[in-house]
Amino acid sequence: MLTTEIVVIGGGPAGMNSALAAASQGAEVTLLDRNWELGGQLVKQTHKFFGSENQFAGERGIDIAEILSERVHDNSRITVRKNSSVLGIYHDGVLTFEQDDKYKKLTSRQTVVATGAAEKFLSFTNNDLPGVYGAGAVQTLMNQQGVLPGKNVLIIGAGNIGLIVAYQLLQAGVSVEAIIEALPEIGGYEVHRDKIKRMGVPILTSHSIKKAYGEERVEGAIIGEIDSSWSFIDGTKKDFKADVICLAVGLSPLIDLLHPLGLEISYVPNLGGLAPKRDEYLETTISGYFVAGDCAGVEEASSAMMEGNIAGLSAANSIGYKKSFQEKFRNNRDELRKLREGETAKEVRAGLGEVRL
Amino acid sequence: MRNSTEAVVIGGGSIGCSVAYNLARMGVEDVVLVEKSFLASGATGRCAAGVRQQWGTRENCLVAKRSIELLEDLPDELDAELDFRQSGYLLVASNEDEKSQLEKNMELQNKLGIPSKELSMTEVGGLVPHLNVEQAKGACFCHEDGHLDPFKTTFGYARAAERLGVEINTNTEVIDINYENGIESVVTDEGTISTELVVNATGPQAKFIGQMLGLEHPVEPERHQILITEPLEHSLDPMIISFQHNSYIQQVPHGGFIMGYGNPNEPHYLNYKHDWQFLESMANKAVQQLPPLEDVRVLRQWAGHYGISPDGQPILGEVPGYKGYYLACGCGKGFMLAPAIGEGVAKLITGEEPSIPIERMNIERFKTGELINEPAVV
Amino acid sequence: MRINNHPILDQKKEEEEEITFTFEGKELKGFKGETVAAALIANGVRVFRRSTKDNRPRGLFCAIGNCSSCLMKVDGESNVRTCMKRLEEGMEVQRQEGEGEI
Amino acid sequence: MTEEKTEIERSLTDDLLPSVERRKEGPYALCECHQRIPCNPCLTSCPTGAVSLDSINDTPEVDFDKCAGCKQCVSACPGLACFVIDETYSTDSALVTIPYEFLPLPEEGETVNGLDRKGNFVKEVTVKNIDSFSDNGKTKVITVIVPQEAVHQIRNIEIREENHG
Repeated sequence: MLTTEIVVIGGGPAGMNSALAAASQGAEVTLLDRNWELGGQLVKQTHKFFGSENQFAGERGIDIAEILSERVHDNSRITVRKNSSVLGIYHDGVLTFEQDDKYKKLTSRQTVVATGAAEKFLSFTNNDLPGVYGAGAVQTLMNQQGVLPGKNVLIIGAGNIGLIVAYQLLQAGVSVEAIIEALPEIGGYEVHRDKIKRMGVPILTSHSIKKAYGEERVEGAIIGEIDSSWSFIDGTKKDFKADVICLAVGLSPLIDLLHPLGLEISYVPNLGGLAPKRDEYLETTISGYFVAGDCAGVEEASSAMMEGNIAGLSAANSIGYKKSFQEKFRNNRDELRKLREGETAKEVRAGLGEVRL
Repeated sequence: MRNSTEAVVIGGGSIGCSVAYNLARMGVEDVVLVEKSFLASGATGRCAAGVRQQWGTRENCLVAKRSIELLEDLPDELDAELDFRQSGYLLVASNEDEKSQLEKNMELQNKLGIPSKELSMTEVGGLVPHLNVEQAKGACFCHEDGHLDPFKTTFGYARAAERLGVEINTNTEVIDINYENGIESVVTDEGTISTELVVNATGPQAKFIGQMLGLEHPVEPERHQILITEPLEHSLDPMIISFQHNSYIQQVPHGGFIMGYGNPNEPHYLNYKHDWQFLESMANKAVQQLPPLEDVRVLRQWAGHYGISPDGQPILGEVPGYKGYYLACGCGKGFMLAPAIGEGVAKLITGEEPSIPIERMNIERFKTGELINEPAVV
Repeated sequence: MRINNHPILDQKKEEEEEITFTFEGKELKGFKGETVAAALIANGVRVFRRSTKDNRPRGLFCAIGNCSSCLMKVDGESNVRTCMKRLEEGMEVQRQEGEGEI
Repeated sequence: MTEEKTEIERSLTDDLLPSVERRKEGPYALCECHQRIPCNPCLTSCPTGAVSLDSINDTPEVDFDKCAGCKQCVSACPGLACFVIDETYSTDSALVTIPYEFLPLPEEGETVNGLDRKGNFVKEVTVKNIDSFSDNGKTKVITVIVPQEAVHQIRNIEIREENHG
């Protein structure tokens, strides 16, 4: 049985910051990630990030991943275990995981869950055809693996992810036929939208996909305009030829690992789905289990980093690493509060009200 | 929610829904079912989904046999797909004692019309090529036993009951029962229902309802843990019961291997926690029995409960001295017995002749000491 | 189809080792260490398996090991998540028909 | 389409532009960023302190007396929403500086298509120079010579295929 003081599950922006924050207080940390490189979703984000200097504003996601990952690897208090999928978290504080196909067990005094989010799916005819991808898959293929997902793409969803993926596809030389959005307004940031518009990509609001078609793979899609009750309007059918349909219809927190512990969760659409209840230190209703980042409620990477700091500091604090804890906690909390003050974070603010203990 | 009704069934598991459906089918038009969580949220939804007749007592055998008979037509009757698959149960003995017990049970089963038979190791090899028979001393097989989907069955009963006018209230918890020379009403967190008849179908939680009437029902929750693997192409027909390993393993229609066991010696309380020790020991048990499972991935694990009685038999019928208060507890195998228990208890209530020896399974037996010990529980 | 020129990403492929693997017995080229799924997509393969129920074609969907759309048979082992499995020289990759075999 | 109208209004309100006098004095930055999002590299990258944000969620305000038109913000803005305009280039042409993150790159002196905010072709324009500042030079900062009348229209360029095979 392996032991550690604090285990952090997930090596994305929230998890890496958690590990760094806890280690900076003096705690001994083990960071587990199922991928072969740290960074989570950062490793496929070629665009520059928003926020302030504390969240590496202006740096590209891929570069932030590298900076944080280097800091984590250089920190002698952090043991990094990559290729490590956590199998289960148990009531007696034991965590089981599989590293390089080997079953292992680890006990810890505190646990930070930073497992991120899963992409939502969408119901339409033939949505299982090869060529229907989640937006994350398109990013992974292009930006991590250097492989093109196809030649021409139809994107479903004009939130930030849909807009960003459109831009990334254009950068890789792929044609983006259109972005369609079921809501009457674009959900993503205006600056992301403007980048796409300048490239001449049509964004069709109040539109949805009816069906994909193709023999053994996507060859195109039928889309149409929808009314306020989400029904297709007669005579608005359009046929787009495309070999990729990219779904960017939102994310939901990944808290499957925490479920069996019996923590309190709420269904909060503004945070993406089922979100764990937690106090201001990001501790859930099960003592010793903290959450940070998208698994605590879907937001931006910048707030994930701040939450990571808070969870890491708090976890360390609760086992006696108290070095200027209150001050550091307040700084991070205030910074996080500022990030959430804008009009684009209105829904997140409302959602957080429903899960705060 | 209705505030007055002919009968209240407490518990939305397979037995509760079967009782409610059968009552309505037999003419009790006004039935209300209350379930504190969602349908099949307790023992039913957590069970290993097997149905078998190979028991060691006359009563268990007959109730199980009646269930299998009813299951033949049940999908049509309920107008629901139940995934009932008669792919058999294979009971494996690893020593002479177990073997002679199996033979004794088989004799009884055959006498009662259950077509179980002893298999040679060659026959076992033909039936389950993956099975490691090194340790096996004997095996018993009944082709009529098999698999039944707990969720589909419970929902099938529930929907059919609703079509007959039964009112089903989920997320409704019973907090008290008023009794004065007979049942008067059931108090729930959603309101009070006047009624003269209550059926306690709460399985491992039956004693908590009993306590509301000042009764001590001898039903204790025994935790079982179960895991399911990733789905694979069909390669295992029967449910494998091993007395040596105290475990059950079957491949469900979806393709996953479901397996589990309980530890009868651990303290009896409602404990929904599952542990890694189970994961490891079940994996060992499984690979010892079916070596090719070694490379198969586990998807999930969970815990549920048998509502265990001192003799391992169901407790059915009216509680003597408590007019209108009925028990319908399967006691450790409730899901597989639900069709016959539902029918039997409903017949008892409506004055029809039950198709199972229900009077033998009354709670009174624990007072008189006429226990009917079941030797074949795993 | 591989990206050879990208305004932001460094071109790593040149330093990487090109290797041979087989898909349905046919020899294909890929790069050591990339995912099996990426190598297949780069070679124009879209159908990774066929569904159990209606024998429908299935391909890559999530690419991060969350879903089970890309399960294939790799070196004889069924149900391998090809989006997480890294390519090695001589690997034998096959389409999976239905659920994997034991 | 109300959405399009808002967009144009938001991008070209008079109070966004410097005074007529200032426009005649030399290059100035335009931050076409009209939504309150948490972001501040325009402020942190500005060497003259011309950009102000009261809080991180404010939209940037440029003090044109301080702005030197140095193009740092064009390179730094994560939203690619900062541009530099120089209406003093000549009587009939002006300079528009845009961020550019695509390949192939045009060459200096090359003729490219000038596009508006919706990607529509406006006029042929000439690439004057290609700079890069932060970010290992990955975001190129391209200055094009545009007709004076199109200075508030052109915000993107498109390589002409005949120039790049």
